[in-house]
Amino acid sequence: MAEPTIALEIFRYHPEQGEAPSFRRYEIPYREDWVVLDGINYIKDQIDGTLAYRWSCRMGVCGSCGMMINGTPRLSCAAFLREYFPNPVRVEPLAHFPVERDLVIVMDDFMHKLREVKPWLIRGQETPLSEGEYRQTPAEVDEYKQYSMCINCMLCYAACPVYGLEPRFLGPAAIALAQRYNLDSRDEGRRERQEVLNTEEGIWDCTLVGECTTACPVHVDPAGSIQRAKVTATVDWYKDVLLPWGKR
Amino acid sequence: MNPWQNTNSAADQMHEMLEHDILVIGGGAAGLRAAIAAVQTNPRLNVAIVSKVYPMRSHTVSAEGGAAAVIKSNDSLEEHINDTITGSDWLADQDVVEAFVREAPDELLQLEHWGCPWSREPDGSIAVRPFGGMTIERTWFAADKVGFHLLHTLFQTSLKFESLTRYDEWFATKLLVENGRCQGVSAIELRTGEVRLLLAKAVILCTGGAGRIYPFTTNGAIKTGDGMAMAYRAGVPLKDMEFVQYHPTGLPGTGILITEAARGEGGILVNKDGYRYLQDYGMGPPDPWPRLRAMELGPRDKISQAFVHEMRKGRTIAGPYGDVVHLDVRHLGETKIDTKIPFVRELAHRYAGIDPVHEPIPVRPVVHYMMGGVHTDINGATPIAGLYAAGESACVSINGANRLGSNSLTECLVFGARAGRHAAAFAAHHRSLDRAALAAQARDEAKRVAGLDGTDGGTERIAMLRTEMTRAMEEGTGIYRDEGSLSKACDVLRTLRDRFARIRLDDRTRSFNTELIAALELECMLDVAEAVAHSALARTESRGSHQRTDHPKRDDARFLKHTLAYSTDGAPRIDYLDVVITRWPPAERVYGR
Amino acid sequence: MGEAVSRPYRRTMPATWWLTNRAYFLFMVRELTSVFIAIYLVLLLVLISKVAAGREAYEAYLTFLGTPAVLAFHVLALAAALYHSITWFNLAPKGLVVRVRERRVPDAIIAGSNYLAWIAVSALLWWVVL
Amino acid sequence: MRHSSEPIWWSLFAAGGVVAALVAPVQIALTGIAAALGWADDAFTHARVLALVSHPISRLYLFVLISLPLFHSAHRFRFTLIDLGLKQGRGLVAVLCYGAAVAGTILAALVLIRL
Ligand SMILES: Cc1cc2nc3c(=O)[nH]c(=O)nc-3n(C[C@H](O)[C@H](O)[C@H](O)COP(=O)(O)OP(=O)(O)OC[C@H]3O[C@@H](n4cnc5c(N)ncnc54)[C@H](O)[C@@H]3O)c2cc1C
Ligand code: SF4
Ligand code: F3S
Ligand code: FES
Repeated sequence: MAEPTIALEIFRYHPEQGEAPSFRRYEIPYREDWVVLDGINYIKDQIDGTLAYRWSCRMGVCGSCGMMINGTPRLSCAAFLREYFPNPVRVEPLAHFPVERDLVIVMDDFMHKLREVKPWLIRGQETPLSEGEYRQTPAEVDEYKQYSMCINCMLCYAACPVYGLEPRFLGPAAIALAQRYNLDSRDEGRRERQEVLNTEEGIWDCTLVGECTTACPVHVDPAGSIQRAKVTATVDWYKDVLLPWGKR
Repeated sequence: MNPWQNTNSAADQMHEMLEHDILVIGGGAAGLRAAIAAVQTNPRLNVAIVSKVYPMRSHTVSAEGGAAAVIKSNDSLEEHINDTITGSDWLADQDVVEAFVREAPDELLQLEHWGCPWSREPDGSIAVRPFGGMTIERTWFAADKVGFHLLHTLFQTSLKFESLTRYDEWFATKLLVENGRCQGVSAIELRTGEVRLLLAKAVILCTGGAGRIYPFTTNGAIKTGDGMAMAYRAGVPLKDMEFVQYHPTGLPGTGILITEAARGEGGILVNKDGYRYLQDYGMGPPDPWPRLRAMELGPRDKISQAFVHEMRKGRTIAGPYGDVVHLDVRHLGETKIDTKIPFVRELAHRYAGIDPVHEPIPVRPVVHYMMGGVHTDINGATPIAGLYAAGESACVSINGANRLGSNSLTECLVFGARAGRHAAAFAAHHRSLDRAALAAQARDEAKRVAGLDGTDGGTERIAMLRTEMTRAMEEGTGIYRDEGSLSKACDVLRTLRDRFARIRLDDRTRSFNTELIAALELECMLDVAEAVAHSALARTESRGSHQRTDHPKRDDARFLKHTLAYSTDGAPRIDYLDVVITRWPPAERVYGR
Repeated sequence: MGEAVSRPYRRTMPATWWLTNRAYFLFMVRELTSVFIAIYLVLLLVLISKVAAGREAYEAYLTFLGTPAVLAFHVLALAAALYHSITWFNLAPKGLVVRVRERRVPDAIIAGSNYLAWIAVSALLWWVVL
Repeated sequence: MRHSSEPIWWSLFAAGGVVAALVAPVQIALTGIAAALGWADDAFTHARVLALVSHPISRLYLFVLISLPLFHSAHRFRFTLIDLGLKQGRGLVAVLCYGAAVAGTILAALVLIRL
């Protein structure tokens, strides 16, 4: 009896039941070493099989388990119950995205934007494999490495009010990924990506709220990537205007 | 009200058939590589990837340590072949291993050309690290998030091919075989809950492993052996299923993996007395520096087995989640830890509450990888025409009785690409489809799925069955097994199968019904688990990861053979197939010299 | 029944979103410092024009600046300007990557040098004017 | 290449932000507080201030001090309005905000030249 418990208040929405969303409260056992996701799995297995959510790796790398936990976007497999105990924990789907059901959001928009920024290596000339690897020094790897760490968890989108207000905004992760390739010494596609970045809904909608960087579980620093993209776009612009005939 | 009951509407949905030239089931490393190979082989082919999760969520993402291929001048193909065959305890097909080792460097270079951020030497060339069971450093790495970088590089590269379609969050439930040819699958579109028919001239299964049949595993929730089960039900044998790899260093409780790279970089394993116990199991000498193919850099089967012996001797450390030993990396120093294995530090800190820079990491063996899988030939072709398999779900036979760390990511690439190319050729020459018959099959499948929810008086809760299954597997088919434990596991699995027929779901709706998906996954796992237990029961010898206490010796006379498990109405039928031996006759497996 | 359903639920942001959490609120404060700075600049421009207009106009304007309301505004504006400076310097490293011998200069050093410059410039101006 | 006009406005914003961050506090303290309260009376006599301000370097400095931060403010204010939900009149908001900054810049130039 003395076993401690903790309450999870979970956002429920079901399209077929057509009702407005509501919160349901579940009392679950409290364990020191449980993450919020463990609690949710407990509910699914023992109490209510109808709860829908995404998860897989439960080690913070697949990026599928993002949720709003007490109003903050977190990976539910990296948020420990002990951070909240003994208070109840409120769990909602990631902010700013449409909700498919319960904690499952619709991520079409992000998938579309990801593709928009051409996140692949663009080369004028493909070198045959027989010539070996493209050389890249550790310092050159460092140049883009941080931006290559994005797990597409979209916590940054849920943290960014600008995205909440303007869904057309390209958003932090997509821009960070564009920068990841722009800054890769093997890549030659910066000008191509600039067509997408250097637009109002691209980098210019960002007002440097900076919450994307705070939310990012793997320290990508999307805010920084956007700032750098703005600087580059500006330098490009002045070059284009001032040296319209010159080498760009 | 039960939306599934209305079979007419299920039939109506079938009017819309989605048709492609090639369907790849699975968006992990193998699936993406296969899909890209297929479109590159023939850009006119219309290729689609069906995946139950968005591709970048595939479990390839969690691979940490690296991918093996010969690139350095001090290395040779011969050595890599030799290591792989020795590691496999001579159960790998040697022609396949040769092809694998030969094609591996180009596959990893191709990844490099697609942008993979491989770690580098100061001169800008690819850096390699040592790995267990390998004579020479040949494991390419991108710090310790190799699977993550590999998967995202492949996924992002796949976005540039216009002719690639994706069905993300579609759960394949059945292979549709007609006229002896696999011509498509039926799949549930999670968002709407519709059962849809997807037609194709060739299908490539890349659905990954099945570690979730065990309670304590490094595998993510999605690794439930679906593709293995689908192929098995369609009549394809599952090969070498008794060989289940335990990774020696998982975090207790969660089973989160501490990569072998931690040992590759110089980490040591010690028991409760701080003693490097591996030297007692024929793996010494305990040099203070990492010695290749010895001690902590021995193969995973041997190291995991040594743990069990230490535990029996009472020399392990008791912990809240069972006994552990210590993986000590403190002597590497903070700088090396942060540049070479930063993720290890992060995981240990987050999930074990310790900082490896200052404290040793508690670890214990954990189920990690299925050596077995869907039986294929060297090109990924299964015995059913038009059906291919690659990656962890397949068994092309490079891993035999024990896989060497860092061979499997490379395997996904090499054989993913091979399967993709061969499926493309097949699809170009077999254009006809038996549409009406396939539609009828898919209708039946929709009905079957609809009947699963237990509205007709089911009582069994799937979480309960799942727990009992994993317990049976752990108790009966663990690191050490014997006839008694295995027969018991077989019996329990049989009763679980009967009980599965009486499950009851809380969720009777359609949109994103994850409980229904969990039930289908459980059904797949039960099939796979049975294949594992029965194959293990029949193999009365010890080899690699399959250790029978009642038959402790390797028996080449009777068992230099692959096990083939065929699905029947009752227990699986077990058959055997000779191992292909070319230039490397079976010998004793020697490590530590 | 039986028809497939996908009817996503859309949430909207209330106009008061920036009051819903501390970080958003501080962001809004940061953005609004610009209003104080703009008003100050206008007052400064008037001051200069009064200097041009002659001693009397100038002195009358100084008296105006000394009224409590205007003084209060300037105190607030000073606080706003300080907040702007601090947030600006802290964020400055974001857009700027400086490398010395292949190694990226840590953000703290970039921000730190900004602060030093700030102190130097302020001291210089103070000394010139007073 | 398609040109967005944002780089101009953003570069003015950024430059203005730097200027404001570096000198706005001390400027406000000097003219809004020290001068207004009559600290150091001899420093703020008309003659001295006129002399100080008329120096070409001072004029240039003042021009930069007023103009660039005005663009900074205009840019931030524009986006604050959008953030507060004024999405419809985006174009008009931009014209008004930057228009004000341009007007302020011209005025400042006139005042400083005529000094
Ligand atoms: C923690 C960990 C670390 C590892 N580290 C290494 C390492 O360092 N080096 C190494 O070589 N190997 C490593 N491995 C092994 C290696 O990562 C895997 O064997 C490999 O990634 C498997 O890739 P795959 O493409 O076959 O399957 P997965 O990546 O598992 O992909 C399976 C795909 O199939 C899809 N799928 C499954 N079922 C269905 C269905 N019913 N319908 C539709 N789609 C379905 C899934 O959505 C997914 O996209 C590691 C494994 C783990 C678990
Ligand atoms: S940038 Fe960070 S928060 Fe955003 S999607 Fe990537 S990993 Fe997640
Ligand atoms: S939170 Fe949003 S406004 Fe910019 S800095 Fe990050 S994208
Ligand atoms: S479950 Fe994979 S990131 Fe949380």
